[in-house]
Amino acid sequence: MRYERPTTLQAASQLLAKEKGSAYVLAGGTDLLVRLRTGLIEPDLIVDIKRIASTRTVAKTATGFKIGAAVTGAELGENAALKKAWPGVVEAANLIGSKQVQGRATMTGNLCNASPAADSVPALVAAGAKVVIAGPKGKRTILVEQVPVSPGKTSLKKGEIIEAILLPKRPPRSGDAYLRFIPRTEMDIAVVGVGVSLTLDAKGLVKDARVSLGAVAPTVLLVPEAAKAIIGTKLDAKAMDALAAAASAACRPIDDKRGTKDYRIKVAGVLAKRAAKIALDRAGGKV
Amino acid sequence: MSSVHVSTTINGDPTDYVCDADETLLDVLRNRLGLTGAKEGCSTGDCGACSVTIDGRLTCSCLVLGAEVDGAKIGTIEGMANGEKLHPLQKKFIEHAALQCGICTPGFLIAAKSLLDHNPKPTETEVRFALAGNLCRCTGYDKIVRAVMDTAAELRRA
Amino acid sequence: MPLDNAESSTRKYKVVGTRPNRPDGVDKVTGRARFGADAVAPGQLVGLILRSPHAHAKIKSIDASKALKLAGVKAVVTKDDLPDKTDGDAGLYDVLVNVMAREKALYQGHAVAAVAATSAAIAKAALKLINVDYEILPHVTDVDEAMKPNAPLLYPKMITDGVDPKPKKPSNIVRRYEFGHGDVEAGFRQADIVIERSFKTEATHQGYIEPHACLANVGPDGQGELWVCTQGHFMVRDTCARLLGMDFSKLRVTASEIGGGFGGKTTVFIEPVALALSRKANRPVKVVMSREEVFKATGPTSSSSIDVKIGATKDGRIVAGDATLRYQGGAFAGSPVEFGAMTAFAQYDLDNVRAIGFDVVCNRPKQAAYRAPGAPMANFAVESVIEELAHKVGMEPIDFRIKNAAREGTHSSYGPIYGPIGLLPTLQKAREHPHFKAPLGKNQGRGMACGFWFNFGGQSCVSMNIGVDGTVSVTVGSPDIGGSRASMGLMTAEELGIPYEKVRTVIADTGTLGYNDVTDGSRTTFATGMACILAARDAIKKLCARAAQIWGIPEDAVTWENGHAKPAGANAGNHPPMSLKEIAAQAPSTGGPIAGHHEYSADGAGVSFATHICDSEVDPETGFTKILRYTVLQDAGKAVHPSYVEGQFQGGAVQGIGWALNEEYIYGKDGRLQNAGFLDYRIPVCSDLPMIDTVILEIPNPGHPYGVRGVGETSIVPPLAAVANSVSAAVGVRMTETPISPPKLLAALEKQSAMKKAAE
Amino acid sequence: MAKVIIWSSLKSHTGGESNLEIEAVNVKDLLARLGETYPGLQPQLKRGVSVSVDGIIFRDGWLTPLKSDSEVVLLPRMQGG
Repeated sequence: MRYERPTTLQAASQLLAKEKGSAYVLAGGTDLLVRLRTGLIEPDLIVDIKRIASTRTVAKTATGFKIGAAVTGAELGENAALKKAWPGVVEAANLIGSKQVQGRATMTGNLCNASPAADSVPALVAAGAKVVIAGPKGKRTILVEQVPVSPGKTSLKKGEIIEAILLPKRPPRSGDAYLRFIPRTEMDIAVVGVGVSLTLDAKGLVKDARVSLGAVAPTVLLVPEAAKAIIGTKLDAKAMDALAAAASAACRPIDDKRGTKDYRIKVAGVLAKRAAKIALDRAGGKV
Repeated sequence: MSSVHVSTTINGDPTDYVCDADETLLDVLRNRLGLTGAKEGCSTGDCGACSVTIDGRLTCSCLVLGAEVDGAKIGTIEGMANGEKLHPLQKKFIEHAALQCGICTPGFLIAAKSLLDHNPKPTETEVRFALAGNLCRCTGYDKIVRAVMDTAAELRRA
Repeated sequence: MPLDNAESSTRKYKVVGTRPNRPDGVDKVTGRARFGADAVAPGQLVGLILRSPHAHAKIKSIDASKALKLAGVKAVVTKDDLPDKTDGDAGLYDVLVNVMAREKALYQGHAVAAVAATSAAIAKAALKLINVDYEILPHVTDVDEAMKPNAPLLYPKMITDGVDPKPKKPSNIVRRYEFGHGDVEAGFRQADIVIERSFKTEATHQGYIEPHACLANVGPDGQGELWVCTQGHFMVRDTCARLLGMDFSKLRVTASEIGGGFGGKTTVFIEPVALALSRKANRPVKVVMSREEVFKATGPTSSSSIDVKIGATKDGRIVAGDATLRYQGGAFAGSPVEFGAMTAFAQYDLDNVRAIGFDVVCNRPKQAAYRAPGAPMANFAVESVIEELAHKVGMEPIDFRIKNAAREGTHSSYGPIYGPIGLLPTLQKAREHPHFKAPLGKNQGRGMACGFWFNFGGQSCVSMNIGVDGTVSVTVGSPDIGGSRASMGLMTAEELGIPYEKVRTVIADTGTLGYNDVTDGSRTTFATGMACILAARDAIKKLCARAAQIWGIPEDAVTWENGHAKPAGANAGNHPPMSLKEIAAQAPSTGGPIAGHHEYSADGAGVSFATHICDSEVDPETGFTKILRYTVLQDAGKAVHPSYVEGQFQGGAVQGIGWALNEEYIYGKDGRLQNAGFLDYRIPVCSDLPMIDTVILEIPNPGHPYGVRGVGETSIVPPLAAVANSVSAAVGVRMTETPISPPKLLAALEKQSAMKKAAE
Repeated sequence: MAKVIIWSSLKSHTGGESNLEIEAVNVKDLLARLGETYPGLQPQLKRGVSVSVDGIIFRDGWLTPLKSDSEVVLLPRMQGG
């Protein structure tokens, strides 16, 4: 196995493109090293992107935020502006693993690991986040939900690297939230995760909403029916029940060591309500 | 297996080593540098026994490649005491009987110090969540939390 | 013979009962302490073990030729390198088969071969080159399934023992146990209320944070050294020497600092293999288990299936208790079901009681002892029914327990008559405790349970050397797993009448001290501690003799008081008392070094009872249970170092809470363990828990000079039921399976509300 | 004659009797005589037992003397964690 530490995206992309064997990108490494250690993967090349300047910064841009691929959860948690604009996204990122893991883990890594239970992904999908991909043929930008295609698989082509995650600018009266269920209070993988992002109109009615679900299908789901259930409402009890029903209806979960189908379906609805309530409060709305 | 030359600073001391590309920082510390204070309890980042700091950030050394830390500043348990003077956390852990077998203790101390460096006045809940990445099977955590709270109080008085 | 220790209840202590710093404290907080994986030997090799991927398979052949050709590989061992030298000892033969599979792989993770190589990378590559030809056999991992007549058999010739008449058909049931007295059927006829329930508990692992590790070094001269993390290095020496055909005295075993054991390090797994590799390679070999290996191939505890039936009269007197317990102990005989059956009703004073136990094998790793082995599952079942029965009778559960509690003179459910025991005091203290009266909110409930463990003594050997500067070094052979060096120092200082700071306790290797039993059964503070006291008394005799010489008076005219030799009376002459230090200073000129020694087999350990109170809150929408408050009240006999007694109470309680809520072995249909890591084997983390309050009661054990009882194990017995009872009090459902994981609890809550709706 | 109480599932080896009378000077002697009188008990005795003499548990103290009216309870060999 070779370890490379390029300083430009082009160089990184070339290394990955040229490698005949199996090549992996290393950012935080909190998933990659576990797979390496447990023999799940035997890479021929590991490309560490942390020396590429543009992957290490969070920039406030005209269109919102640009979060470098190697920015750690701990760094996100220390970015006041980002926390103010996208508290749900930052909370989701900060839920990944322990304080130790937070010191290394990145949202981009969480996304590229392509686990349906990744905590930051539902929050990013609800936020309508995009990713900037650098590759041999230059750069392209796609929606976050277009990155994972199945457990462990992404739509990235050989030689492509995610440079950064783009979060849109926040309209006034907006709020987001992410909630997950785990059997303990820390250190677990989500059994169910729900992201909600919404914007209210002047009258306090939900004008815009995106609802996403994690760990209930092969990939993270965006659930338009759940959004429809609350758009145009004040999130009264009826709307909340409709939201829960739509969220539960969208689940296509499996029974596994972390939870049962029935459990995931039921709890998806419960968490959708709770997340929506937090998002509403953050948007300045009242139930 | 290609090997990598690394120049780093460990507990303030300039340190060079050569390691395999796929070798973890934990293996380098324990097997190449003889710093066995960091322990391997799981090798998956779930137990915190291998906790160290890299450029001031708390992390599991089992989740870091030895090759990654070139130019970085590493902090391990071996560097926690100042000469013959124990760090207040080390003293309080002994006084409060916050250890039984002691295998998790170095990791807890590194994590607790990192907490107090960032938050000198943590609540019990903050302490418990800050230490959630460190597993202890002997104590039920009670005396560990008390030792950390007591140290924080003492450091504030000082 | 146990001593007569009438003094223990009245004695005033100087250092025993204080809370000094432990002698190994600095080493442990500076990272200097050397644990199993921290040792290095010149030219050491890395040993790795190849393990069966199958739950049950015939091993048709093993071909290691390719591995042996790989540069850097120095040795490969299989069963052929560990021939059967067990000479009809069935228990030892099971150990042999468990450390290296023979005809069959009996569980996923069963060792089939091992390599020693110059690097971990080469050893890993070598494992891949070993070709094992398996014939996969049908498997069974559930205890009830394993008992069915058509179940796949692990041992096609095994006929259940203890059943009359002897069964004709073989089965996976090793043995049947029955304990009890009186006439259970007659008892139930007197009952006004009878409750009968069935329970299941999943296997849990001790979960020590330090994986098994050892460094073996055997030469062609048949002499060997072994550095190992274990609860008993003398046991390791004897077991390994017998399996490898070595002389006991030629194998010197040193106990490293041990990173937790809880019973899981009371046997051998990798040690004989490491020695065999070292002998074959003629190089030191270090073997360190991965966490995955620890879960798959070391001893978890048994999973169980239990039926309990208890009857009481209207006025709250229990008239009969009956239980049937089925424990699977993995692929070998020896689940702790007999202890489950013996302890199930041990906390009650019953005229009619019966407990039947079945020891069952299935395709899981060989169970190892885990803190009060066998007791927590039985206690979960019985204490759950007791709580329910109390409510049916219309009594407060605590009053119901007090009314029926075992006391001095009670004919225990496992046979003996109890001497002075501390159950009632823990119950009375519990009732007075502020926790018991604290208000509860919505979806919150309070539960309690009482628990019991026997404790025992066993063999200990202690040497005590007094330096000419008056300081004392105590040499013990019991690995210190939770601060026992401090307790040994305290008891030695107390007996000699010198300050704790003047005593240092060290743990000897097997070459420098007589045999010591494993640190288990809560025996060390009791048995090795008593050996320290008796060694000190031996040293005192010699100190007095030296003083007598110096004074020129007969030895029997000298007594020992507060660390000083004194003339026994006026007619012994008028000599100023001489301190230990003064006598020690003159040792070289009065006959040489002064030492105390004691070796014995300690008996008369006192049983220990506890009462636990648990408050929990349940989220009725997710089934999540949060422990709000927890209090442990336990009889310690005498707390030598109260901080470490509290630590034992707290640690055991939290292991029990984990068992109750989230810890479990999860097997797939393929018989493979699905959660062999700390991510999905969920032991409690710091943020899951409140502080664990403790109340130490001291009802002296007549079998110990200071009244000490073992305290290490009882604390894990009551939590399963205490938590389940609190959940039931919070949301009204009775959970009869552990773990009470959120999906299980939510399903039970939905069933309950559906039944309510149906009723309306 | 010491009174010996065995656990119920051993009764099949003692003609259904769980309370036995054995003449013995100490525990070692008692276990030997138990084995001679009831050969069916041998396997369990070989596997290992503990005994309780007048309420005190002995795992290894085989030379413990017995009084003529001692009550000895046979128990499986104690283990612990």
